[in-house]
Amino acid sequence: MKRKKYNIIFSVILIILLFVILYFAKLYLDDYKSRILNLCAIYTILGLSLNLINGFTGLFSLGHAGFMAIGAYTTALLTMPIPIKEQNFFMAPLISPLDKIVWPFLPSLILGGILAAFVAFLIGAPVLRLKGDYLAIATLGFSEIIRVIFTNTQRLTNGALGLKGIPNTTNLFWSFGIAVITLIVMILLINSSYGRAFKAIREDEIAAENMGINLFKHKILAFTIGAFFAGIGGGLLGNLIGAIDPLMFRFFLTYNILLIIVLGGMGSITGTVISAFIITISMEALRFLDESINLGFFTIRGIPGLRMVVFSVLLMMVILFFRNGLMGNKEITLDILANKLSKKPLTKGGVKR
Amino acid sequence: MNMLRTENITMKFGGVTAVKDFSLNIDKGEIVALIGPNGAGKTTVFNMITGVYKPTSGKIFLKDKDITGYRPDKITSFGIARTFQNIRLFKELSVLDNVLIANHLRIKSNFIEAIVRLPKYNREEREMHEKSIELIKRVGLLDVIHEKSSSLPYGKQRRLEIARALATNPSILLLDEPAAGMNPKETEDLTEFIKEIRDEFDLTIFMIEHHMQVVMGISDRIYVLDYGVTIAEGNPNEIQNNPKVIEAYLGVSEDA
Amino acid sequence: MTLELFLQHFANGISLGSLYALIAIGYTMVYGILRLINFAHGDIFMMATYFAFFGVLTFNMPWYISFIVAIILTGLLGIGVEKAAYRPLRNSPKISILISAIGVSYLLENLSIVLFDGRPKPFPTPNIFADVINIGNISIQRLTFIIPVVTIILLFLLLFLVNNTKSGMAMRAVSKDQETAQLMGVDVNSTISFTFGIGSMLAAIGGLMWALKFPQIQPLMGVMPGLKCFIAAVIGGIGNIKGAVIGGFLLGIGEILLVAFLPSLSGYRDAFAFILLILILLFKPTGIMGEKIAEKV
Amino acid sequence: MKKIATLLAIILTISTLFAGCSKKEQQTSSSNSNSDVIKIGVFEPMTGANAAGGALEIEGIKLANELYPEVLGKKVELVLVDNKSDKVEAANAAARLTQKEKVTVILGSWGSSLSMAAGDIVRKAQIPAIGTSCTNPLVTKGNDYYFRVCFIDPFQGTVMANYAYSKLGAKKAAIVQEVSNDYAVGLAKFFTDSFKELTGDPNCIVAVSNYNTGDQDFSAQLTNIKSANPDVIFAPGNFTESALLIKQARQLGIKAPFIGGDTWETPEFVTIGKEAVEGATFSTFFTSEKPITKESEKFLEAFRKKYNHEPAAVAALGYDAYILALDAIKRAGTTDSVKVRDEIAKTKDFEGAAGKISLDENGDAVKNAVIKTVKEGKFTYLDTIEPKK
Repeated sequence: MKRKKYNIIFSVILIILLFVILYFAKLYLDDYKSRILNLCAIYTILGLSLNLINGFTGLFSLGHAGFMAIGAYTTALLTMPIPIKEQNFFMAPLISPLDKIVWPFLPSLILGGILAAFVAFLIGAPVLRLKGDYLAIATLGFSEIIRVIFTNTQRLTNGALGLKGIPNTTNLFWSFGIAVITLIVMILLINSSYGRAFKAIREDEIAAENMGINLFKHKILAFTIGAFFAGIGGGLLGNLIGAIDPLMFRFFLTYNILLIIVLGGMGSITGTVISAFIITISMEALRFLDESINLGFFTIRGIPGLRMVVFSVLLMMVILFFRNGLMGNKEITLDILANKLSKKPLTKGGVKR
Repeated sequence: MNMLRTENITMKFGGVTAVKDFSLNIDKGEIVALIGPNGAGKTTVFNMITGVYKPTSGKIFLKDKDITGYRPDKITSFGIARTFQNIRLFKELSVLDNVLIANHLRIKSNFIEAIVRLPKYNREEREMHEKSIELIKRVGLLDVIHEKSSSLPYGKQRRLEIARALATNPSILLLDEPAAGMNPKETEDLTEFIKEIRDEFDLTIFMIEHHMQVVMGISDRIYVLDYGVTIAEGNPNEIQNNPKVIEAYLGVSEDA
Repeated sequence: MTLELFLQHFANGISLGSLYALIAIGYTMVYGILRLINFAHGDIFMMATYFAFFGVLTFNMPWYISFIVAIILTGLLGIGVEKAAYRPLRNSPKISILISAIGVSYLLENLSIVLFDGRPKPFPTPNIFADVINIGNISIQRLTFIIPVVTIILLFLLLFLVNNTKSGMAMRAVSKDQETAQLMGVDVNSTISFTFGIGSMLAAIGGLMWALKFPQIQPLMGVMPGLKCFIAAVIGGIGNIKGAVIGGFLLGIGEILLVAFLPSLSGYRDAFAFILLILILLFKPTGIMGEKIAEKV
Repeated sequence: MKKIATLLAIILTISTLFAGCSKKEQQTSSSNSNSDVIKIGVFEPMTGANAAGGALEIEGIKLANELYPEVLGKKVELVLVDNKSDKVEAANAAARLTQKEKVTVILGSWGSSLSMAAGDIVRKAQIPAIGTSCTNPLVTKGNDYYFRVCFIDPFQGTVMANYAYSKLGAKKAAIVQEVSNDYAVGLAKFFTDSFKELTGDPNCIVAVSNYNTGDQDFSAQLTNIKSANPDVIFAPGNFTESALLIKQARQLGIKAPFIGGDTWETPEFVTIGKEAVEGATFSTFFTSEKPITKESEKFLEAFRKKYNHEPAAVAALGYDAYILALDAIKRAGTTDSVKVRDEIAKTKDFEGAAGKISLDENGDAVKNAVIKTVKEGKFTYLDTIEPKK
C-alpha cells in the first residue's frame, strides 16, 4: 500500500516533469523536430488503441485506418474556419449545418472519437462474431468501405480533393497530453476487472464464456474503446498535418500501426510506447537510405524506397526471430527498475503483468 | 429440492446423433456421476447443459427454471460452473488472475467506474481479491499464486480449474474427468477434496469420470451413457451389477 | 437496357469473373491446406508478371517460353516464402502467421519498388490474345474466351490432382489433421511445400492472364486483385476449389452489373466486394460450397 | 500506477535525448547558412504511386541546376527529399526541408495533394515554395508562400471544353473520372461547367462514370458510355489508368475521341495504350516542337543532350520552377526567404522554358496552354491557347 502511494506521487512528479520538458522543447525545438515528436505521441495513442483490441483482447482487427479517417474528418470539419471551408468546397458546397459550425478543438476531437466509437459499435455487432483471419479481413473490408464512402461523398468530405487548411492546433501539449491520458486510461483499464476479462477472452474464448464472461459485450467494449482512441489519434494527425484526403487512410496505414505493436509486443503497454517512438524516429532517421550520400570524393547513389525495404525486413526479422517483440506481454514497471538498480533478486510479486 | 433436470435432450451433428433423449434429475447436495465408454457423448451432455451447444431438442431446467438455449455466460451466472476435460486455463495469466476473472460476472461497476477507480469499484475489487485468495488458499495453491498458470504441474492445474469454477459462486459444479491423469494418491485426495467442497460451498456436483474408484467412492447416483443412449441409472451398487453396463464396458474387451 | 447492352455487360462480367476465379483457385488451395490467408498471394502474382516481363524484354525470350519460366520461378518463390516465413511459425498462434503473411506482402511490395522502380511498365501482349471479335454490336477480346477455358482446364487438372493422385491424398490428409497425417507417414513439410508451389504457379498463371488483359504492371498491382480474389474464395466457400471458381464468377459479374445498372454508384465498386464479403461471412460463413466445421470443446 | 510512472520516465529520457541531439544539430545547420552554398529544396515523390511524375520533374530541375549552378556568387545545392506520394510523409519531408536543411526556396511537387500537405509548413516557416505541376486551385489559395509555374485546373478544364466544342464540334460529351484523384475530379467539374455554358444545353453531359485509382477493369463503365453514344469522351486521370481505359474502350468498339489533361503526357501512356491511344488529345504546358521562348530552345537543346529523349512537359515546369527561384533570389539580392518570396510574387512576363510566366494575385501562373495529340505513337503539337485576359 505504501509502495502504491509512492508510485502515484512519483508518477505525478514525472508527468509534471514531462510537461516542463515539453515546454522547453516547444521553445527550442524547430518545427521539424517537434513534428516528429508529435507524431511519436500520436502513434503511441494509435498503437495503444490497436493493442487493446489486438494484443489484449486477441481480436485481430485491421480496421484502424477507417476509424482514424472518421476522427480526422470529424475534427477537421468542425475546427475549420468558415472561409476556409468555402474555399475547400468549391466543387459543391458543404452540407449544412456543417458549413456554419466552428467548434473548439477539444470538443471536436472528442466528438471525432465518439463517432469513430459509434461506427465501431455498429460494425462490431455483426463482425465480432467472426474469428481470427475472417475477422481481420472483415475489419479491413470495413475500413476500405469507409474510405470509399468518404471518396464519394463530395458534399460531406470534399471527396478526393480532401480538406486543406485545417487549423494546426495539434502541438506538443495536445499530443503528449492526450497520449498520457490514453496511457493512463489503458493502464487503469487493463489492470481492472474488465481488462482481466479481455485477457481471458484472448487466452481462451470458450473458457472465458464458461466463466461467465459475456463475450460479445466485452469484445465490443474493447473494440469500441480502441476505435474511440483511434478516432482521437486520427483527429490529432489531421490537425497536425493540416490537410487530409481519403487516400491517406488506406490499409497501409493500419499496417504501420500493426508494425508498432508487433515490434513492441502484442499485449505490452510499455512495449507499444517504446516501439512507437523507435519506429517513428527511425522512419525519419533512416531517410538517408533514400538519398545520395556525399562522401566528398565520391557519392553513393541513394535508392529511393530502400528505407521501406529495410523496414519490411526488420518486421520480418521480428516476426521470425523475436516472436514476442521487444517486450512480449511483459511490462517494465518501477518495481522492476528499482529491483534491477538495487541488484536485489527479482521477487515474484515484481513481475506483474 | 430439485437442482438440475433435463428432459429428453438430444444433440445431432449433421446426421450423427451424439446424445439421444437424455433425461437427468439431480437433487440438491447430491454427487452424481456420468460414465460411459469413450465417445459415448458425455462431454456433449455437459456442453448442452452449460450452453456451449444448443440441444437439438429437449429442455434443461435449473431449480425448475428453463435454461435451454441460453448462452454459456448466462448459464454460469444462473449458477452452473464447470471444468474442462482437457484443462482450459488462461495459460499466460497468473493463478490469481485466473480466479479473479471468474469473479468478473458478478461485478456491478461498469467499465467507466472501473477506469476511474470509483470507491464502489475499489471495494468490489478488494472483495474479489479477498475471495480469490481465500479460494486459492483453500485449494492449496497459495504458494504459487503469482505463477503463470501454465507453469503449474498437472494436478495443480486441475485444482486451479476447480477453484476458478468455484469463484463464479455456483450452486452446481460440473466436473469433466477431474481425476484424469492422476496417480492413486492424488485420486484419493481428489475424492476427499470433492466431498469437502461439496459440504463447504453447499454444492451439488455432477461429474464425468472414468476412474471407477472415484466414481464408486463418492457418487450418490450414476448415469451410464453408451452411444448417446442412457443404458442405466442408479446407485453405485446397482450400476456395478447391471448387465447392460458390464456389456457396454466389458463387451468390448471380451471381443478383443 | 437493351438486350445487346446487357449481353455486352454480361460478357464483360464473365471475362472479369474468370480472372478472379483463376486467382481464387490458388488462394483457396493454400487456405484449404494451411488454414492461412496468404496475404502475399497478390504480391506473388505481381512478381510473376515481372518475371515474364523481364523474360521477354531483357532476355528476348519468346513470350511462351518466358511465361513458362515465369510460372516456374513463381512456384519456386512461393515455396521459398513458405519455407522462410510460414514454416518457422507453424506451431505459433494463428495471428503470428497472419502477421508474417502481411510482412511478406509488405516486403515483396517494397522490394519490387526498389528493384523494378515504381513506374508502371507496359506488358507485352502477343497478338493472338489481343484480337477483338465482333458479334453483332458486341465486342469481345479473344482473351475473354481464352481465360475461362484456361480456368476450367486448370480446375479439372487440379481436381484430378487433389482427388486422384497420391500427392493429392497427402494434401487432403494434411488439411484434415497435420499431426495424424505425419503419424501415417505423410511428409507434411514437403506436402505443404508442394501445395505452395502449385498455389503460387496458379497465382502466376492468373497474374499473366491479368497482365495480358490489363497490359500494365506495377509493384502494387497485386494488392486489390489479391483481396478481391480472396473474397471470391470466401464466397465460394474457402478451401473448396469448385467454390472458388463459382465465387470468382459471381464477384466479377456482380461488380460489372452493379456499375451497369447503377452507374451513379460506380465509385463504390471497390466497396461492393467488401460488402459482399461481410454479408457472406455473416449469413453463410462457410460460403456457397463450404462445409461446416464444428469447434471442439 | 507504477507502470504509468515508468513509461513516463522512458518517454522523458527519450524526449530529452532527442531534444539534446537536436540542439547540437541546430548549431551545425545555422553555421551552414553562412557558408557558400545556397540550398534549394526539391520536394517530389520518388517512391509510391506518383513516383513516375516526380522522376520527370526531377530531370528538369537537375538540368536547370547544371545550366545555372550559381547565384549571387554562391553555389546552389539541391536538397532532394522523397515525399513518398503520401501526405504524412510529405508534411515531414517539407518540415525537414524548412527546419533541418534550412533551404531558401522549395520546388515541387507532382501531385497537388502532396503540395497541399506542405502548404501550412512553408507558410509558417515563411519559406516560399514554387509548385511545378500541381494544378489544384487549393494549393495556392489562401497561402502567400505557395506559388506555381503552371496554370490551374479551371483553366485546363475550360480549354478542353472549348476544344471539344469548337474544334471537334461536339454537342454531347461523356465523362469518366478517376473519382479518388483530386485532379481528375476538379478537371471534370470545370469541363462540365464550361461545356454546358458553351452548348447552352444543360443535358449536354450524357454520361458520368467513376473509377478508382488503381482500377484496371473499366468495361462496365465504358459499356454504359457506349450506349449513351457521346461525341467526345473527357477522361481526366492518371496516365496508366487512362491508357488502359482508352484501350478497353477501343476494344469495346467505342469510336468517339478521348480528350484529357496534362497527366497523359508520359511515355507510358503511349507504350501501354499503343495504337489505341492514337488521336487522344489533351492540354498541357509545353511542347518541344514549337519552342515558345528563347529559354525553351536552350532547355530543349540541353535536355536532349543530357537525357537523349524528348522532355515531358513537367520536366520543363521543373526547369522553370528552378530558374524562377534563382531569378527571384537574384532580384532580392539575398537568401532571406521572406524577401525572396516578395520577389517571386512580383514575377511578370518571366521567360521560362514553358512559356512566359506572370503570377496572379493567388500566385498562379497565367500562361498559354498547349494542345497535343498522340500521332503515330508520339505526342504531337496541335494548338496553343491563350489565357483569357
